[in-house]
Amino acid sequence: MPIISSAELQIQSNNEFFPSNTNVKSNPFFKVLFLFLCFLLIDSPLSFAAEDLSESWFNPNRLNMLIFLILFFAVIIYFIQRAKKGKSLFIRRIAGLDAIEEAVGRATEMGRPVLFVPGIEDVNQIQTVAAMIILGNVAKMVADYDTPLFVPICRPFVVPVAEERVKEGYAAAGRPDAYNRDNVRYISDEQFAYAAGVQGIMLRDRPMANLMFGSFFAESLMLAETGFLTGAIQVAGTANIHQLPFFVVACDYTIIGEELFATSAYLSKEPKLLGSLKGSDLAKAIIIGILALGAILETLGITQFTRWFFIE
Amino acid sequence: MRREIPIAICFLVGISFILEYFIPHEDVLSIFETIRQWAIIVIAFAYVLGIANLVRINSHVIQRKGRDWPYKIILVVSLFFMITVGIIFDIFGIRLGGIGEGTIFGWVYFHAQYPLQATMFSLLAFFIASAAFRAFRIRTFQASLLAVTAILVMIGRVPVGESLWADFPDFIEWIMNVPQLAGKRAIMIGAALGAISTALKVLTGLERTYLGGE
Amino acid sequence: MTFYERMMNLDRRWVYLVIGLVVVVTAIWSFAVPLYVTPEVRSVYDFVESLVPGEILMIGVDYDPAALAELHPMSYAITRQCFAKDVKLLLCCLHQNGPGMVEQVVAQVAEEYGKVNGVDYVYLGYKPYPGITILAMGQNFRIPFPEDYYGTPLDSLPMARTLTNFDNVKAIINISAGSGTEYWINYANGRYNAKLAIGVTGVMTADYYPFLQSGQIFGLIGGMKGAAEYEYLAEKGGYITREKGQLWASKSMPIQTTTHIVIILFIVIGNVGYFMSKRKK
Amino acid sequence: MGTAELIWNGVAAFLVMSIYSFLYKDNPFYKFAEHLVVGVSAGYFAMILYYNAFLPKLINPLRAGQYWYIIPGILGLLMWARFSQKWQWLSRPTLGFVIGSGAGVAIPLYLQNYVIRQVHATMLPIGFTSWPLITNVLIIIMVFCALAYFFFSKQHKGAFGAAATFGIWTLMVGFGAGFGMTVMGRVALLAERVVFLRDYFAQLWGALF
Repeated sequence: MPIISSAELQIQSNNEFFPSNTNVKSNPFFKVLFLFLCFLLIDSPLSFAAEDLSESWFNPNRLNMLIFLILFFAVIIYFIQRAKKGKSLFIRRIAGLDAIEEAVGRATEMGRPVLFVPGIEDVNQIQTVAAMIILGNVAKMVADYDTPLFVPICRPFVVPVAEERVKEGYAAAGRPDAYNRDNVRYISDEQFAYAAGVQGIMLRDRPMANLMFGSFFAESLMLAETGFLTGAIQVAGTANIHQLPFFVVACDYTIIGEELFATSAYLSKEPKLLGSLKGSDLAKAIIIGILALGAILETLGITQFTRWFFIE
Repeated sequence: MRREIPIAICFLVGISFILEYFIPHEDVLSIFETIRQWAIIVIAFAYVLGIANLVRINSHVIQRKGRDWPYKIILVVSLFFMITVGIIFDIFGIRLGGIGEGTIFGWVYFHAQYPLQATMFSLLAFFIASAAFRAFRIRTFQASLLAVTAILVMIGRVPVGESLWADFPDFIEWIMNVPQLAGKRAIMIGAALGAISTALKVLTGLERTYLGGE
Repeated sequence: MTFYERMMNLDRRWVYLVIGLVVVVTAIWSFAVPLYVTPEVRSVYDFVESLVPGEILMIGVDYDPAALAELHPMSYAITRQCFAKDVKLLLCCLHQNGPGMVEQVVAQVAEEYGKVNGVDYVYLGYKPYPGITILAMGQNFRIPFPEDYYGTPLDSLPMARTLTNFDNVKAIINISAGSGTEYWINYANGRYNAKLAIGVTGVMTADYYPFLQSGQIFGLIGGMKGAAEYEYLAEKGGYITREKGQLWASKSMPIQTTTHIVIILFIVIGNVGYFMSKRKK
Repeated sequence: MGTAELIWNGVAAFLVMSIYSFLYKDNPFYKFAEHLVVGVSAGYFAMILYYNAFLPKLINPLRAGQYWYIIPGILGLLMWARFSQKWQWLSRPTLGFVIGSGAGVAIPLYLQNYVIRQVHATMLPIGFTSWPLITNVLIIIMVFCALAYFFFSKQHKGAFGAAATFGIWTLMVGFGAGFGMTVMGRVALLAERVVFLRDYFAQLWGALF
């Protein structure tokens, strides 16, 4: 049942960019980081003068954004390539994954349906894409058992993607026959009409596992409270900060912010894509370094460093 | 080819939108503006798929006389009723057709859809109370932090706070501006990095599961 | 089941019943409550106060009737304040269920102050997809809105003739109940540098403090309480009066007070039950 | 108030109470209201897209001779290939277009608004001599610890684990605050509905007696 074996995770205890475990001097990333920080200590060239840019081909005030963007892309791609080459990357197990497996496992044990709610935003929202990646893997978990997987949908554009993901999940588990197209249901674009429809499924189909991943708004608490009422195990994940309190209060397990994307990376077909988690971790480490340095320099009255992070 | 072309399109469109961020030239901006308008059109076409899905699934239930089938008839009829009075009447120039005030569509909106939506929304007043009652138990330290902060902020949102302690509103401001803000900021930074790397994987075709199987 | 266990596992329907009763009862017997004005609300009020006659303020009204209770008081108070000061208004609505409602607000207040459509205010109307629409408005209001809400071409409206994009308005106040606010911050402020303040529902308020602190928005009116604070300032400034029934949010504060107290009591009851039944074991 | 309006408002009041009946338990009235709201709102959205997207953004430009609008028209039509099992792969270019444009627009803006701007706003002068400076220290420490919680390549153990735990406490305080801030708005919605029902019954009473 576990979708990712520990072999795939390539667990290894040493870490690449934490000084406690590696030799700082020999680590290429510390060199890059050091050079980068030195570079930023040069006075920022961004003048933010109010000039007319409607005829020019580059916005000089966004030079800093260009540098940060290229740097971040490079880090992500570098780690993905590294993972592809088979270098071991340690990634801790994400608790949210266990929660999903446990919920689905319990539902299939009891022969009750699984409900997957992919948020209420369109497929051009990254959170919805992440939800779709998770959906395919949930379908794979459910496929072996004859329990239905209901996917109510709020935006028509998500319907084809969800259908494909579920179908593919069932096929990957060797049960293409078990796929029922009628279980991927478009309900309504209107937020509360959608919530009413999903509540209806919860009350009458009595799913045992409610998985809610994606971009949620006010309907989050309606779904989570109704789900609680029906006694389902609920796992929710969103990067919409305003709805996290309600999921935390009413669900059994909540996947917070970046963990949603991490979970989807874990579950995506290629475990190698986990390299991106490593890249994003390095970015966070750099951000912490920058914040500390920035605060110290700001305290000393040196503002040129901070100015690099100013965006008009 | 069935996968490469879509991925190529995804990549090209995505990269050009990233580049557009750095190009202030007005000609470029107006081209991109047009492309953004295209996205709206494409999404409008997809709506037909949504309606078809809704009608297909519900008519299956009605045909089989499945559970709650009479209610499914209400659903399908109300859907087609809205489309008929909104578009068909308008095309044939029948009075009270179209949308806006003074049309059948408008009446249904103001006397059925709006009250239904607003009432669904207001159910949250009850749900938030029952969720608070059930979940805010001082079981663990984390749960206590959650519960105590919620109660303090709730007191601070109503004038009771000031009568208990004159500086209460300032204290709530402090909670909002220090721990609340710091937590949000960290989630925001992390989630944005996660979203950007997911977006990058999608653009470069490393993550292509959304396209479905062969 | 012991008394304490029953206290802890009270059926949710009792909670619902008590909440419902408290709201109904307080809706009938009202009482006055005092208020404290937060700086983030005051800064919006002070900004509008600083505008001189003839200057243009833009208001993006992005909510539907479902959020009317919290946000209408803000729209009314700000619109009244502007018209009383002869500040011109540019309005648009980026929520699909809102356009008719916004029209009612602006038409009603314009009539109170004898303001003329096209001269003293322009109402652009509705377009779907807020992000795309806001980006387009940053270029030129005419891209998404070649005509105003009433179908008049923008160029034939005297006030709109001089308007190109966000550069022509002093600031934007976005009153919103949805994700539209993110787009206003990201695009109108982020991309086009427009000065921005927001009025949002209570649930969204906490989310926007980081933007307030980082200076992306200069003011924040949060939910019913923020609206009540704004009404308090507007009443002191003489823009709205209690006698004409123009203070909505302030009137709803008693209901808020009682309901909050009841919910806190329920939490206390739950915890007492929890501790006592644990101690017995 | 005319009889017609009284009846229409009566319909609205009936629907409002049908929804509230759900609070007791699921029942035929709620089922009726639920299916009605789904059907009506789906039809409503069809209208909105027809009048606000399809007509003005596609048909009118095409009529005006802007033939390049045929491109989104074709991309849109390709979505309809989903109706056929055999040809449904044709819808993929459209999918690529929509997802690509969403991702492309999001990347620079997420980096700008949720990362760089937030980093800039957190680089605050620190110290222990005055309360605002101490508050700044607290903000920075809390941001660090909460970020530590989101590290995936290190086990939450030892000093790092302690930081991550403090980080999750910070998040919990934030969530509690978010919850507390919201109660008011939700109650406001209920109050608005109660006032609607009160006014309606007052009118009904006046009309009947």
